[in-house]
Amino acid sequence: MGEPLLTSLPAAAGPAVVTVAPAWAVAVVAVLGALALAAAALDGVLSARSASAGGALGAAGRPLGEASRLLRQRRRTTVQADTLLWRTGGAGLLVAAALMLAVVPLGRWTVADLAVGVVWFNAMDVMVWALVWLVGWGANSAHALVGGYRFLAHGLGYELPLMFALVAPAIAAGSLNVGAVAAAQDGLWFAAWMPVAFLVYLLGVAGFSVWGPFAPALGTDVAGGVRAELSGVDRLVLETGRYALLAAGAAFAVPMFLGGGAGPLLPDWAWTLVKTLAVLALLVWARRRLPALRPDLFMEIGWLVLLPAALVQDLLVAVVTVWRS
Amino acid sequence: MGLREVLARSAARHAHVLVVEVPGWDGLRMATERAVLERGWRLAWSPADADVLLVCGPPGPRLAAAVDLVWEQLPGPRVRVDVLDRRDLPDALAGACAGLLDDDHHRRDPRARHGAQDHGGHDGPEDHDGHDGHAGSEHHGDHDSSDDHGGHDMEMSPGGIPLAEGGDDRDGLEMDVLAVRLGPVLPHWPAGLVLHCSLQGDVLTGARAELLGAEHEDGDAADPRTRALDRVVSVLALAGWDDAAERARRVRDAPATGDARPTTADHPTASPGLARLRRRVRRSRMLRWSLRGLGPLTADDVRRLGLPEDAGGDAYDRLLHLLDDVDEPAPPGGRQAVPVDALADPVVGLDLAAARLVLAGLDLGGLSAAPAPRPEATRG
Amino acid sequence: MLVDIAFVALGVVAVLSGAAVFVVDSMARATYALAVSFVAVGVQVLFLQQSYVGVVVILMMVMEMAVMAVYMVMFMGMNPALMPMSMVHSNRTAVATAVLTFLLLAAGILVVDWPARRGSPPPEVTEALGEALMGPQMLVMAVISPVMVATIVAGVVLAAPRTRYDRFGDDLRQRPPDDPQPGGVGR
Amino acid sequence: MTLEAALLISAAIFSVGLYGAISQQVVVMVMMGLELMINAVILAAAACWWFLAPGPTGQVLLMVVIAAMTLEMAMGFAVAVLLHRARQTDMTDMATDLSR
Repeated sequence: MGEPLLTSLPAAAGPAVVTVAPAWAVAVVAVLGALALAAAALDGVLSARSASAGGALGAAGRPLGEASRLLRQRRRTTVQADTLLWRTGGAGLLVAAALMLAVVPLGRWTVADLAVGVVWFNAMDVMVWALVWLVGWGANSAHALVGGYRFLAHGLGYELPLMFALVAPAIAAGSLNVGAVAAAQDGLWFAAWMPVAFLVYLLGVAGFSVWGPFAPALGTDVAGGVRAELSGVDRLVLETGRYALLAAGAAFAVPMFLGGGAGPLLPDWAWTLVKTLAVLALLVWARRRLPALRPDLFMEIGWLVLLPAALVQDLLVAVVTVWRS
Repeated sequence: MGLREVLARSAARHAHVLVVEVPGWDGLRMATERAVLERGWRLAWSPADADVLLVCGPPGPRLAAAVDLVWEQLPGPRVRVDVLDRRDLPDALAGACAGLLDDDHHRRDPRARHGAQDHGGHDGPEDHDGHDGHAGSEHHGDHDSSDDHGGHDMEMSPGGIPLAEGGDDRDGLEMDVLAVRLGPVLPHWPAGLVLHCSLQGDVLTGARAELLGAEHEDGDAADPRTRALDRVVSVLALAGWDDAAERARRVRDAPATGDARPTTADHPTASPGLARLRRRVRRSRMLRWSLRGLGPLTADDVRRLGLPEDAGGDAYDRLLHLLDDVDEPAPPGGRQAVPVDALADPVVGLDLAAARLVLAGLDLGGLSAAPAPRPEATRG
Repeated sequence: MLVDIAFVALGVVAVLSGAAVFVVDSMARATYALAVSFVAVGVQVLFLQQSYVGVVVILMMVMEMAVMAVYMVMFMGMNPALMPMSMVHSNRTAVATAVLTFLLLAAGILVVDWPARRGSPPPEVTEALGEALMGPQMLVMAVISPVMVATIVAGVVLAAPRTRYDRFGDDLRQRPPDDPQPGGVGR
Repeated sequence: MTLEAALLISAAIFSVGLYGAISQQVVVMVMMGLELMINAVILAAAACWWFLAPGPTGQVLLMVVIAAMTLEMAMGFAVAVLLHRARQTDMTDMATDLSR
């Protein structure tokens, strides 16, 4: 594990990560689906607890019940909807989530061992900007469009801090390769000595999943916002996409901040999954604790608090890294 | 066949219900919400999300027309239920559940829909094709030839939707003004209220409020305590804090559970649930940060607009005030009715989210259709 | 072979979606057609082994187009209702110029005897880029950075109508500032 | 995947962008034309680097091009807002002060 990192090339993957055949992409999608389902089930259980309705077991089955309901429901269109863009936006979220997860190594195996995996992840999360806005735009409805704009406003606030938060582990590892970053955390997780970056990263994940405090784009006050006009399969795809993004974001935190597959007893792929589920559970739980961050207020927080904090974190990490080498 | 049935049963167990409240029937609406949640169903936020449309009370003619428009937008399989009495609720919900499972009916439904709208040539495919195009969305600019925008040349209107007109926004930048009608069917929205707004982006640059009334007045009104807690639920839900809103709903519904009609005069002393809710709301810094300074009203404003006296301060003050005074017995004779015109003024100049929060925090229990219509309130 | 086909197919996508920008009626579609064009070129750059540059092109352009779409809607105010309208001038000249340019460039590309490849790609392309920027080519970034800062300042000055006197009052003492929309930090 | 193919694609994109930049009336659309032209430059530069001289420093040019594009966008938007504010217009035909 402690090999010189700068030489771990994507082509000659070395012992850090093994690239598996592209056909395993199916497995990526399966894992993503399972994680998304787990997140939805946990959210169902927590919701039922606060509403004190139904048993926990029934609540865990809630996402499946909702899915069956949406499968049975008819799709609808609105007057002069831009159907092409509308549907693209919804389906694209799932694709973006799968592409994010593709660069995350599961233990030793990865589907796509890109040399610039970290930047790749970032590019995919920027895709979400476009996709969510398109869902809001396509419906040709005022509420949905307001939701779309709210998401962009949030995006302007969280995206730059998120980018600089991702820079910190990359500096410390001296590589943009995800496997190399995971391998660089020998003994000490990055989350432990760059907590600000980790926190900002988690905020960013909630941001691009339109989750919890970043959900005004889907707010009650605009009748569901972006999804106000969605029904049936289209709504199912959008909701699945959100949970998938949340899951992909949680999975990416593991190699970046939580030591990848490192851990006692269990094999490394199992540790990766356990850590992913832990981060996912944290994100799902956090939704219950926090009210929404209104975009107009959050903008200043993003630029005047989070961004400088992330930059200072980067500087500290850079200094420590130079000093250690 | 088996799979279809399993799917249908599972779907009916998880139905989403859009509850429409007729002004003066909020007690029935809250009882309905409770019954819906107890069934394991959910409350829908928009027509697109709903399987069941449940109307609480007898809507007056204009409100009925608005509800019909909403009914057109339910994607289907859909069931509509009208309830007038709490005692009918269990039967009504059971009937709705059975209605959701009636496959034959739902297969015929879209055809009837298209026929009714003179949409010939549609064979009504079995599933997955609900072109409820005509009704469009009532959330969407009001393209029902209302008086909001006269003088549009219809040549410039693709699909019958007039193009937006320009107007200066609050930064002095000319931007398109969208005429949007908010309400009367929106979650956490005062019953029967319609706000004709001019929107620039999501900022309200002008508004005119009106009230769509009930068919007759002898409603099923909630007691003041429940009503106050209901407003807490609304404010918390609109602030995006679902969990706290859920708990507030539990507190709201607590005294009435198992009791068909709670008495108005006596209430139990502060329940542990209420105390916990108070603590939780007070402790949340994020909530304070989010609501502080929203829609500030001075004592003068309150008097000028005819709002209740305790409406001063900002949205956060009003929420705390509300929580603290839940157990204060209301003055006998009730409050003076709030003129509906007063509602436009505090929200003009705010963005949509803020406007909703401000409206939800005001005590609009006795909303009255104002006698003298005033010109549209506009603020840069 | 497969790589060749994919490369050319991406090129066709890039050109066609680029052309679509000026053909479609909806502002949102035009903007996102441009985004598709950029993504296609970005993937092509990935094929050409410059992975960092390729991914950054995708990242930046999608973000830029998401913002651009808002500007398009703001200034042109078109709903997705596909309203056919023509917003061109001197169309003939433009077409002629474009075709002529293409023919000229194509002729040049095909006629020129391109030299053979000099040198070989560095083993770590991204690292090489970083070292070039931090080493021999540092001047480039040193020049770009102040230009960027200047652009940010100039852009804000051009676009914003309100000065600090509007915000803080004539003696700059007014706290909190008078903003149409207060921010979240409470300055 | 040859240099000629890449350059031809790039030339086609450039021409389309040129058409847009000349023919469009709306400022933002003109910017889109310029963007397309820069897009073509990116592709051409990447292809030249790879097929002609894949030295370590060649990619810096690409970074400069991308930076130039962002500057163009930022100034373009600022000027568009200013024009809109000052003249209530977004048409290039109405902003011809420098053309006489």
